[in-house]
Amino acid sequence: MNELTMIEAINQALNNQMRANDQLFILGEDVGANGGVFRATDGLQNEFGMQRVFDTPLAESAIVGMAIGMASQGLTPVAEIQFMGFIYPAIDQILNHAARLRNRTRGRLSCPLVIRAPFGGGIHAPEHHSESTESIFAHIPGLRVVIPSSPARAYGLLVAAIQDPDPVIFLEPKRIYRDGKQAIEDDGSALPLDSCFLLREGIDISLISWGAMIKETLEAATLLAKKGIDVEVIDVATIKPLDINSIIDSVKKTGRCIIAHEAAKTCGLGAEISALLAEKSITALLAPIQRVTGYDTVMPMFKNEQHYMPSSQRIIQAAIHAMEYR
Amino acid sequence: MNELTMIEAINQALNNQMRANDQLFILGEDVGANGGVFRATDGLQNEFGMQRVFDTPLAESAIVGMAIGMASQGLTPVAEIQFMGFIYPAIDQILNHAARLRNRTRGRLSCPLVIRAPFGGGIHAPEHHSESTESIFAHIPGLRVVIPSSPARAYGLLVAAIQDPDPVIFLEPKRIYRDGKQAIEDDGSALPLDSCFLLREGIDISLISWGAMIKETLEAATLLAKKGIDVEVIDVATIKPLDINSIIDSVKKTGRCIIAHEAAKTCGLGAEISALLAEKSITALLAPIQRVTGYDTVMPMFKNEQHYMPSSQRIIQAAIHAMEYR
Amino acid sequence: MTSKDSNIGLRQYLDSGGQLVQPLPSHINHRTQLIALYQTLVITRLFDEAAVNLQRTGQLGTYAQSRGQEAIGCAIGKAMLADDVFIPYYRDIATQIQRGVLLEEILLYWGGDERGSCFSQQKHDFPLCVPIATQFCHAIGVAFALKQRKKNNVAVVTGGDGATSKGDFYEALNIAGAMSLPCLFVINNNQWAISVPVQQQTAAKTIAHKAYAAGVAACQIDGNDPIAMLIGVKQALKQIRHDGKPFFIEAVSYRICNHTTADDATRYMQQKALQEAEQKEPLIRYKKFLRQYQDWNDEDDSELYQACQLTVDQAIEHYKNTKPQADGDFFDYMYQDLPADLAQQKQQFLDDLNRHE
Amino acid sequence: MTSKDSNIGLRQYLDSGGQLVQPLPSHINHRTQLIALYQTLVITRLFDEAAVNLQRTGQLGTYAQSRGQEAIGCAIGKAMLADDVFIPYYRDIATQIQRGVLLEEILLYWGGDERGSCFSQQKHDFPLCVPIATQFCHAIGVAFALKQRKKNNVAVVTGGDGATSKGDFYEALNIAGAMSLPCLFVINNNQWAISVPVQQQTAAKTIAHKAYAAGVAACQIDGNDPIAMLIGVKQALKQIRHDGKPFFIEAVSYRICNHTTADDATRYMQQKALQEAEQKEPLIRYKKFLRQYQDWNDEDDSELYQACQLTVDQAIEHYKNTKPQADGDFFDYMYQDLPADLAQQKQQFLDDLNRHE
Ligand SMILES: Cc1ncc(C[n+]2csc(CCOP(=O)(O)OP(=O)(O)O)c2C)c(N)n1
Ligand SMILES: Cc1ncc(C[n+]2csc(CCOP(=O)(O)OP(=O)(O)O)c2C)c(N)n1
Ligand SMILES: [Mg+2]
Ligand SMILES: [Mg+2]
Repeated sequence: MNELTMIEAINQALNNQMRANDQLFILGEDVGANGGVFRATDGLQNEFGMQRVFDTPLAESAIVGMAIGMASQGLTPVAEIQFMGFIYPAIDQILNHAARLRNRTRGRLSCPLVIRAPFGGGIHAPEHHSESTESIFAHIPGLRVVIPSSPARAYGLLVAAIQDPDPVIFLEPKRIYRDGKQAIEDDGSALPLDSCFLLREGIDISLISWGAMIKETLEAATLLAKKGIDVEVIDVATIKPLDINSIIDSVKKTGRCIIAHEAAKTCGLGAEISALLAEKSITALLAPIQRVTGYDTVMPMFKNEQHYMPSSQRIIQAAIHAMEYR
Repeated sequence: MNELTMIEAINQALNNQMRANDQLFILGEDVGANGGVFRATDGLQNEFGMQRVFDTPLAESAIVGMAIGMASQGLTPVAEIQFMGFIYPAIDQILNHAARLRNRTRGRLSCPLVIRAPFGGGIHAPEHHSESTESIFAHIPGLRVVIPSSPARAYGLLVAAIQDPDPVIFLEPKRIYRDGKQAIEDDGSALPLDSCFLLREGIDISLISWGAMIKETLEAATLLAKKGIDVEVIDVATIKPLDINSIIDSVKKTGRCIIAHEAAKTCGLGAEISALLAEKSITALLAPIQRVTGYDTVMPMFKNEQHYMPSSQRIIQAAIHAMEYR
Repeated sequence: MTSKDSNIGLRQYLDSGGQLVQPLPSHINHRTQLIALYQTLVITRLFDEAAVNLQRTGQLGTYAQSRGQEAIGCAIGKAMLADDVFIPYYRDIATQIQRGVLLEEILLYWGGDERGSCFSQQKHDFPLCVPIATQFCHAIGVAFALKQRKKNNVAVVTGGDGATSKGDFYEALNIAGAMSLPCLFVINNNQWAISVPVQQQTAAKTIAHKAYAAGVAACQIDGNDPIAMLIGVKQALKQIRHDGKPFFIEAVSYRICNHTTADDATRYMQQKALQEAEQKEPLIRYKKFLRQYQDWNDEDDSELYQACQLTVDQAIEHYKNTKPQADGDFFDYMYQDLPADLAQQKQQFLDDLNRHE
Repeated sequence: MTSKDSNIGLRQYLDSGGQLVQPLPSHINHRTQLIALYQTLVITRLFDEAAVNLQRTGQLGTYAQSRGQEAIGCAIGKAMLADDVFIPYYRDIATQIQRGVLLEEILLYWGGDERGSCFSQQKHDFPLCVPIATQFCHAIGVAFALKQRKKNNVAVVTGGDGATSKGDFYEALNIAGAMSLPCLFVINNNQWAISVPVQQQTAAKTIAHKAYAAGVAACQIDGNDPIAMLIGVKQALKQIRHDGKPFFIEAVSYRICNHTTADDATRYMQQKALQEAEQKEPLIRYKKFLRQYQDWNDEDDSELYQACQLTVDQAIEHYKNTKPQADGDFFDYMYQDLPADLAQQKQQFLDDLNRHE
């Protein structure tokens, strides 16, 4: 058992799966000698060689397209997109091919690949390095979208993503890459890809979030507890397909729900969760669902990024609002 | 006043605006001699010359990127993407640049362009020719997304889109391109880009839809009327920014709401509308909001596309369910 | 650029009158072999015509003809090994037929049925690709996998002249060169991308010149010359198996048909250019060649045509008798295992279907 | 390919010791002009060093240095006309300075403030572009607009060697060729894309060879030779103004610094290669040239450095004294007019801000 940060846990999971599966290949920009700009692949090229861990030319569409070709012939490619802001040239390959190859060929070919990308704000990075557009991928039928929120979940979910027989978009909240350590057993055990994680039990209100925002959500829960409000916190983690049942169960218990995410509000994943709750458990609701999200603006450059990103204060305020609702 | 189909109305609007604005340029694949694969640009190259209406090489990212460059220097480009299924290579240019140029330069440069694309299913087309992914664009801050549902609205909204100072994604429901005619005054008058259209007034239930689905929605309304259910029908039309207030007003009146769209359910625009209603008018709801949508599958190839696309039957059933809800 | 790069010039064995312009190499001068090549052309042509008829009578969806361009795909199909992998674009039914995709499967595909891409006889090839140029990226991934397998197989990928304007084409070609991947790129330069002539697509001297941007060896072949095509593809594959590097072929042809059955080429194609092109099409040319050099006579010819027609007709029967997919099948292949939310949607779909039927 | 294509070879006036390898053309041999060119190099270098220091002391965000590559941008900036349009990538502050972007604006940009791209003196140029190669597409659109304007202006776009692997680069270059657009492409081949050496990016013989794929004329210039760069860019612009066709320059340089302040090049760059490259960098070379051919002495040199340092220091003062943006400004430039839903979000934002402060 080692104490690892999230980025170290990701590295560990990759290493573990490289050892377990000699058909696993890592490709992307700067994943080789440089070990990735965040060091997710640090040491892997050294250990597994230039054939299995290789730097590609700078071409995101081809990185994903190539991974599709590899996957179709039985390899297990894990592609890194350096930042989520640079994944868009590859959306065509993701949406029109990776997500469809199994269905298009009625199962004759399939596409077991993982696309890893750091995402989200809060590290004072340049433009395009801070956005969260997970809901675009959640809208695409045929994908899995997974977002870890702790080192242990990063390890277990990445192992699961690699072992999954279908394409997985694995989004890594870079703001918490180095935000504290957790003891991790490097035993290659996978976490389920179809269940939310219940991080804190409570009976008054459900706070739903994922990724780096789990930090503010748990902070809010602690502070609300001091005010006598007993908060339940759910980490959605497996964004798509979505485990709505766990969320419904929670809301049926608490009757109140706040969804927090960094992404822009309109058509964010919060909308889907809220809509499903409104459809399936409207009678359980004691107060309107509220979404605490990024605004429908471009993520500001870093001087103002803290103004954009939802704070624990905003979550607390929404929760109090819900508690006071009559 | 001419009686025009939707595709003719689009052609008319383009023609009108080409005459009104000599800085307007039309670019895309096969928009010249061929007049577009659906004939949206028929005759325009003949009338306005090869400089102003030109075929580009086959490169969607460059088509949009080029339009951005043109727009930044004061031209008004109207780019055609042949089918929405081929817009994805250009998402990078749309999301990372078109939607951001004004904000990035604090208004020094701007991006007054229109991207037209036929979309949606129902014409027995090959794979990739039938999808509806408007919510991906609705999620992107800085865009306008507009979808007409009749010849007259196509004319007026396209004129508005061309005159708008910001980037507009103009999605054309090809299933109804030739589905009936309307008398249209070719006077270049624009419809507002910030209001839903109330297509039918009623007091029992609000049916919310847009694009080709307006057809099934109106059909459903007629049939429901026969059962004594008085239906209100709203055509959202300006998908982003969204005029939620008109929808809320309607739902406050009726207390019941069905949202119908062809796009896949998860993170579709229906989710956003439903979430906003749940947030802002939950007390007005006499029954849960229901979404009647495409499934979270790939749009099947055409043998089964009718199984995928929401029918008026499904809308009626949802409406009856809502009426019977206690 | 050194002169070594500059060997681009149209390779030909048969002129448009079917005359040999250079002697046949010994490995390709057996009568049975030469007639077998003819058979591939004929069956493709007859299938193509049948498909257009089916479309016209509402029994098939939009269909992309390969009329006049059959020699390219037939040569590819003949030259490849079974364990090579083919990554086609939508106009590649000629090759598909040679690769063992059943004619009825091809019809199913164009008839709007996914099962047409679930090739029963052909397990590794890609299905037809619709989004232009995306297939080139898959091909380099396949080539990478084949390289790992160390069996000297090649990924063969095709595309149109229009496709060579698109980012994915260049990205893939560049990576193939940079990573030395066993990948053969064949471009069907049929002079048109729907209504846009190739002169408007690019100022490159030839499409083959584009390969130099990626440091990939290239040549230009008369794509309407079945023999030059077959020899050219065979040579390219041999070279790739030998040196492990990619190769690029521009096959120069002409689209003497509509882009698809949904297109009307009279809107943009000059009648004269079309008529000229018709003179150079591969079937007439090849028949003249067989007649002159292999004693091929009209009787032989009509026998061959009849046999091929029979095959096509049988496939059409098969196609027409194929049972529809089970209701809701389209849910079942989204993931290996149906996730809970989709299972629920499927159930709902089936319930609705029952209720409304 | 004809021999006319094959004129690619490194163009040089100054060798790395600052010796002229060919006589200067008459339009570029005036002392003031030659010193003015030096000044552009020096101010860029001093600004660059200051920016790195600001970053190290937490007063600036991640910053992309141009150390050792200043000659490319300075030459571009000097050669362009005011009404030409510059479409830069993130490593182009040398050109920006010459284009009239204020030093404090450049600092604002790298300090995470959008106002740094609202150039007060420069109305048409694009802001720095971060998503690799996307800028090439903007450039052809700008070039199209300039062509419409009929004033013989040119769109000048830059990018790195890594950028030439990306689809947008090829698509734009191909269209520039096909449509004859007045666009100058300049590639800073600094041999690295972060940690990936150019040899791994492509098997093309040179980056300049890529232009042939698009039928665009190209040349390769020693990017660390300020004079060759200035003459090369001037010639290219003149030719474009004359024939209206695009042109392509590969400027060969070396990144003798980290990729950005967030990078650690020691992880992947050999010390030896770096040291060799340091020998060829433009400022030392150009100073030697001035000393030998223009009587430039240490006193002249330190005077120039002092003057430039003063300018930089003043800009830093300005930068530090810039008032923050008004709260919620980031809502106001999403659309020309704030839509109702955003207005509501802005109000909510301001209310929350008040409540929590
Ligand atoms: C990315 C993309 N854009 C547009 C289309 C629509 N489209 C289908 S075929 C075609 C022309 C292709 O021409 P070419 O590559 O020369 O192939 P050909 O059809 O001539 O064989 C176009 C524009 C598409 N399928 N994919
Ligand atoms: C589309 C995209 N992918 C990845 C990145 C991350 N990234 C920033 S700079 C860079 C390397 C660029 O190298 P090159 O084009 O040679 O320019 P240089 O930085 O060397 O001047 C990468 C991969 C990006 N900005 N955009
Ligand atoms: Mg073609
Ligand atoms: Mg570089």
